[in-house]
Amino acid sequence: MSSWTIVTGVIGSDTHIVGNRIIAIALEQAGFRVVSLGALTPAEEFIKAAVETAADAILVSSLYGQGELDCRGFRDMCIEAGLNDILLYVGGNLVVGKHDWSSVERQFLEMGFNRAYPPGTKPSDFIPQLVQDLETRDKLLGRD
Amino acid sequence: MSSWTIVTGVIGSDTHIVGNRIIAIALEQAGFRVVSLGALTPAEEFIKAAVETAADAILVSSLYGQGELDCRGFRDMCIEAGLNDILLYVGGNLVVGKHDWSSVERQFLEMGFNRAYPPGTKPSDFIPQLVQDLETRDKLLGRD
Amino acid sequence: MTSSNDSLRNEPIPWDIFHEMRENNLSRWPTGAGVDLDAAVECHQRLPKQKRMAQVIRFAYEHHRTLTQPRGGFGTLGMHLELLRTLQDEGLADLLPTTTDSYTRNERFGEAERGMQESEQAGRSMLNGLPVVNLGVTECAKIVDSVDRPLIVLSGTTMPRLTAEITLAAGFSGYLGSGIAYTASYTKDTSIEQGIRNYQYLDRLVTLYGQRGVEIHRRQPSFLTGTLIPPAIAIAVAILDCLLAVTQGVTHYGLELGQCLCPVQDVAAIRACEELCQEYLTMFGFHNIFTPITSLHWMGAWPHDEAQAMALIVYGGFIAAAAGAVSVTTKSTHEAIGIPTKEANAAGLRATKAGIQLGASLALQGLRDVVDEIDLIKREVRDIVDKTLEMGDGDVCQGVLRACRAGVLDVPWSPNREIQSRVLPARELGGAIRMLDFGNVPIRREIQQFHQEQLQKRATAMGTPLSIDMAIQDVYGISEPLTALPNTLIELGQIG
Amino acid sequence: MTSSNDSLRNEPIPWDIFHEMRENNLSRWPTGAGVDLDAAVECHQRLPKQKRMAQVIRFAYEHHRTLTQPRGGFGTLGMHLELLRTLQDEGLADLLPTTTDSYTRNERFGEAERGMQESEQAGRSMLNGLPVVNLGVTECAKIVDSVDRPLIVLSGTTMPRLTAEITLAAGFSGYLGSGIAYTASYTKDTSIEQGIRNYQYLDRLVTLYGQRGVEIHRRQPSFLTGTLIPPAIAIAVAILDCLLAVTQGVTHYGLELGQCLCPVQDVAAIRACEELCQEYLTMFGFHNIFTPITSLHWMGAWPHDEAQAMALIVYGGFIAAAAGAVSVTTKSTHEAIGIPTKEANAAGLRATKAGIQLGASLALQGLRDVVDEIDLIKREVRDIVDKTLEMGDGDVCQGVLRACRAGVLDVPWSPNREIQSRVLPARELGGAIRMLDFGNVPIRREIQQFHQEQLQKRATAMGTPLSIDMAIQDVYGISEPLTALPNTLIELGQIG
Ligand code: B12
Ligand code: B12
Repeated sequence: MSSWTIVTGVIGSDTHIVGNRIIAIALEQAGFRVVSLGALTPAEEFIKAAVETAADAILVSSLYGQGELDCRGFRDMCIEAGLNDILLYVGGNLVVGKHDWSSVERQFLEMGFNRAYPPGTKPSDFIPQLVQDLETRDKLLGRD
Repeated sequence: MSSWTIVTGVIGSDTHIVGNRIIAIALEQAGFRVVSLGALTPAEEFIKAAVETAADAILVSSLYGQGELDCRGFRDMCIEAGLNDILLYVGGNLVVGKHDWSSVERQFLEMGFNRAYPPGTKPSDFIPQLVQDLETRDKLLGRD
Repeated sequence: MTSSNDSLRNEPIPWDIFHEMRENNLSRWPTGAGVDLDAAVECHQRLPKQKRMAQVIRFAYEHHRTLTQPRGGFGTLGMHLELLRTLQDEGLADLLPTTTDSYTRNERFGEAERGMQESEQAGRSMLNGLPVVNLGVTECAKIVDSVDRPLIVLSGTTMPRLTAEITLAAGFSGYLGSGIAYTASYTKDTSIEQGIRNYQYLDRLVTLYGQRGVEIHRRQPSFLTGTLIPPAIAIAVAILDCLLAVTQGVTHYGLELGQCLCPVQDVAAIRACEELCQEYLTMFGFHNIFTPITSLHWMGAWPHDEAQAMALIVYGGFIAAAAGAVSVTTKSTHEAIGIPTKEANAAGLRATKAGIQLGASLALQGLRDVVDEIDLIKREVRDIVDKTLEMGDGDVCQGVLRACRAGVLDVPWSPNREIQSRVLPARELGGAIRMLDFGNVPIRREIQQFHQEQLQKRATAMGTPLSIDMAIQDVYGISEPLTALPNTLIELGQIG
Repeated sequence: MTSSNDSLRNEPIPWDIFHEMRENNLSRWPTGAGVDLDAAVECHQRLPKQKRMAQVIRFAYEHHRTLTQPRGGFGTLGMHLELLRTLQDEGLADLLPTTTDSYTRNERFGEAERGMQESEQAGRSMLNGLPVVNLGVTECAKIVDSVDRPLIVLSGTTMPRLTAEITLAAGFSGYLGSGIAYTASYTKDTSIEQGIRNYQYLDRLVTLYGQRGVEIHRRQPSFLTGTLIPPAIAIAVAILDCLLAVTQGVTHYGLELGQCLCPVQDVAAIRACEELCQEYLTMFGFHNIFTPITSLHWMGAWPHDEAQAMALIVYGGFIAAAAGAVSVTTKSTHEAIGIPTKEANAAGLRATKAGIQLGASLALQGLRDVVDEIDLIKREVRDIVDKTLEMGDGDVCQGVLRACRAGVLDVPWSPNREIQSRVLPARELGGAIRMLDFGNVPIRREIQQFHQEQLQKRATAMGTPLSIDMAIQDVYGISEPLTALPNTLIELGQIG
């Protein structure tokens, strides 16, 4: 596996660090280079870190329910910062309350995330997909 | 209160005696004459007892779910036996499973019962109604 | 059948007579002809281990596991199979049931037939269980084939003879029921004598299977009428039923106990039951009889509020595990209303399993209160059982019959005419079930006084007299909505 | 505000400085102007007894009751009032909450304002709580007026100063939060020092109310990150936070403890916490400080299966009552997914209440296993607290700061940079939480060895090495579906 760089963190005023830290551990064990921003990370910091480390993907965690407010415009901010081809994943308890997952997913895909993951996702549930998406992207960009 | 005679029992192959016995105790405490047939009482026995004691009302209990089979034709059998003005009440867990009460009630009223009572009914929930129904009936029959 | 003129004795039915009885029995309904013992034995021997209830229960017992088992039966084979698959796959049940309908229980096979047909037509179950006799051996065997769990017959009746022949031949490996308990709780006119005779048949049949190498999990239902049964009464009946069964040759005999919903008493009852049963078996010279305990979710009236009902369900798993019961028989949040949907039934199973997981590490036997309660229950049970045996003049059956007649063996709220039902239970403040009226139950005076004192404390606290009203109130107690509980804030508001 | 150059000390804030601090604080957002202490005191004095949390808790404590309290807050006043009425009327909650939203918790009042407006427009809550500061005193007072229960503010934050001013002035009579616990679990960059300063303010404010005759129920949240917190760590932090609060003059200080879901450990933790806290208070010369314990439903990851979740809920009520906690803070079957609907929240409350009713008669303190665990926890806590105090050289605050820096005071899975988070918990076979890695936590060697041995037993039983993987697995443990449990039947099937 080529050594991709992944930025992780929990967005907004959200302090739920446990799942995010487990993701970071799992990504490292899987051979990624991980830039772990931790809890309570403003959107801007994700983008700054991605630019500085030439990251391949940003994994945004949001657990506390206010993710739909915090994640607005995230893709636009990436583009503004020149991150044109960056892969954006989001996961956690993305909205307030219990909602039909497919509508929540649609909402975040429309916001520009490449993939969104529901509560209860484990690293092993998404890392294979991440690898595949990165490989596809690298091929498209002629980077393999 | 005039001393009305009430026949009580649990119909069919039904052994749930507890509620029925509590009803009998409560009716006695309320001044009724009670003919208590106990559990596992065939429809015919209710009617025989009502004829023999010139009962004013029959209170049929059915808990075990097969009441809709056991109670079929109960009113017709009363009429056949010459019990034209007898008041018929039924109560308990009348059908198999959890159903909308209003449809169960309708079903038993259509079968000829004057009143039907849902699970969870206590003596104090229906005795006042019984007294009122008996008084009304007595008035109609010019018996007061 | 032995003519009912012969006086009933606690002796094994001689095999020659038994074979005659079987022939008679099997000819009572056309499907009886489908029973073939050789084929039946082969069928059991083909079952994989995890589908043999006796083995599964022994394994669980040795490994200190608490298994889950629901109740359930629908009026047609199709509906029933769908139910069992849900209970297995969604409910994760360890043991699977087949509850028979009440017509079958009363051997009114004609009515059962009609009920089955009407259920078929209506597309919903009009029967409260599956009419297994009408179905016959081949159809019932489809049930065993369709699931990957051992199956137990749940048929609350004094007339198990044909039902047992059909279901055991079809590969069912567990059978619940007993002569004293079921007669006292399920019938009005059946004599205890007749009830015991019918179960002597069943237990002899199970012994016949045993001699052919097929161990069946027999089980006694000491929950009785389920209505505030004091542990001592449940256990006394369980022990007596057990002595009758082992006399017929049964070696694997589970004992059920309904939960009282008082943790100390529930744990104590389970421990006391197992210990006492072995004690009496030894006294009668029976060794190596396996008597594991099954704990039952609350058998009295349930609350309508489903959240509140869930508490009884979870508690049931938790306390069964903490007390070391080998299995727990579950109910659902629909209990107060009607036979549960398969989904509600499965949810009850899962909540119970989660409760078991939480209770499994808690060993409550050592708790002082539990030790005291075990001791109390044991003394009470011995008073009842010893007096009953004494009345039998050397014969357990005669002892039981005389004890029932005398009210020495008494069951609260029983529908049966031969049971006095003078004993009247009520709860003390801590929730333990005590006796408000002992009737003729021969429990020693100082214990009677203790019960009275405990109940008096409650009456005093509530400002009511000790009376039947309190006992009736307790029949409803657990089913009352939570709004009926004393409310701390209102109390505070009312003070000064 | 005291400039952060002054080194932090555990001393009461002088009143003159405090008044200056208050002025500053209240001017940070327009609604601050609405706070008037005289009016606030009057408002509290007009409250009926059953709406004063301090009194209600004292009453429950004296009468050995376990009260229920949900969590809950929605983004607009209207939604929030509807929620509280449901929790009171359908949930029968004894105490009512107002959870603030995360913007408010981080004093991002501009964003909170926008969230509230968007919630109003969308007709659903876009905030995870109620923005009480934006609402101000008069609007918040409507909450107190609209219900018949005492209200507690739930605001997991290190920045409680304005939120407290507004809500206390509005008649809220309970306030949750503390300097060490919340800083360690809710923030990344905030220093422990700053967190403590902010709560010194809150506790001084509560003392100000106290001096005017208004007793507020202050409460410490030792659940920390809620993620497998070993009781010793929770209790050590609780005691240290308590010492800081009483130094500011607080006399009524509840302590929360998250449940471990191991019955023995849960009961032991509750008993040990209350006893140890009083022990240290006495050592520091504080008498007559009221420190009742609140038990919390499992604070880690929940299962998605609602039946399984119900087991945790019922257990929570049962064990809180059995351990003698004064109240239990509830969750719902929606916990794994999102903030619960008001109906689910109410159902969680009712199931808890029913669980309390079942557990109330069970006094588990005397159980041998519990006695041993209490003893173990006490020795662990003393090792941590005594070392911390020693490091303070006479000042608790300095001790805490140094202990955090040194990893002596450590919290598993903390997001805060000043917390080492080296301690790594895992479960032993029976479910008790032990430490796989002690980091620098100064617990005596023989106890460390005991933990290792217990965990090694589990690793051996599972055939896996002792490693961080086991600890991570345990983070998910309770949330795993029941299908992930060992299956007795499958095991049996595999044998032989
Ligand atoms: C532990 C916990 C806390 C702890 C957090 C400690 C800490 N610092 O981490 C404490 C007690 C402090 C806390 C506080 C709060 N919490 Co909280 N908390 C939880 C809880 C119980 C478990 C979370 C957890 O650790 N799970 C275990 C880890 C391993 O799983 P995870 O976090 O879900 O992460 C996994 C997946 O989601 C996924 N994933 C996560 N991120 C990403 C990103 C990508 C790209 C991908 C692919 C996957 C992915 O992979 C992770 C690893 O498997 C959950 C409910 C639950 N799940 O049971 C509520 C929950 C998340 N909390 C909630 C709330 C509301 C709060 C509070 C606002 C308080 C409140 N109102 O009760 C505060 C918020 C504080 C703040 N400012 O953020 C809500 C969120 C509601 C919603 N979305 O509708 C939840 C769902 C509870 C509920 N039902 O109300 N909480
Ligand atoms: C105790 C009990 C038993 C005991 C009965 C002991 C006895 N001999 O009395 C035992 C364990 C033996 C038993 C057996 C069975 N039971 Co049962 N049993 C119950 C249980 C738990 C409580 C009943 C009770 O005593 N309630 C307390 C008394 C005071 O209330 P009550 O009986 O409802 O009576 C009151 C009211 O209904 C009303 N009322 C009653 N009759 C009448 C009549 C009139 C005219 C009026 C106005 C009012 C009225 O007033 C009464 C006093 O307040 C109920 C479920 C529940 N309610 O929680 C199931 C229940 C009644 N049983 C049920 C079933 C199916 C059975 C069995 C078939 C076994 C099985 N499949 O599990 C057998 C049937 C045996 C038979 N042949 O009848 C089902 C019925 C299902 C349905 N209708 O859909 C129930 C609802 C459980 C369930 N949800 O599955 N049972």
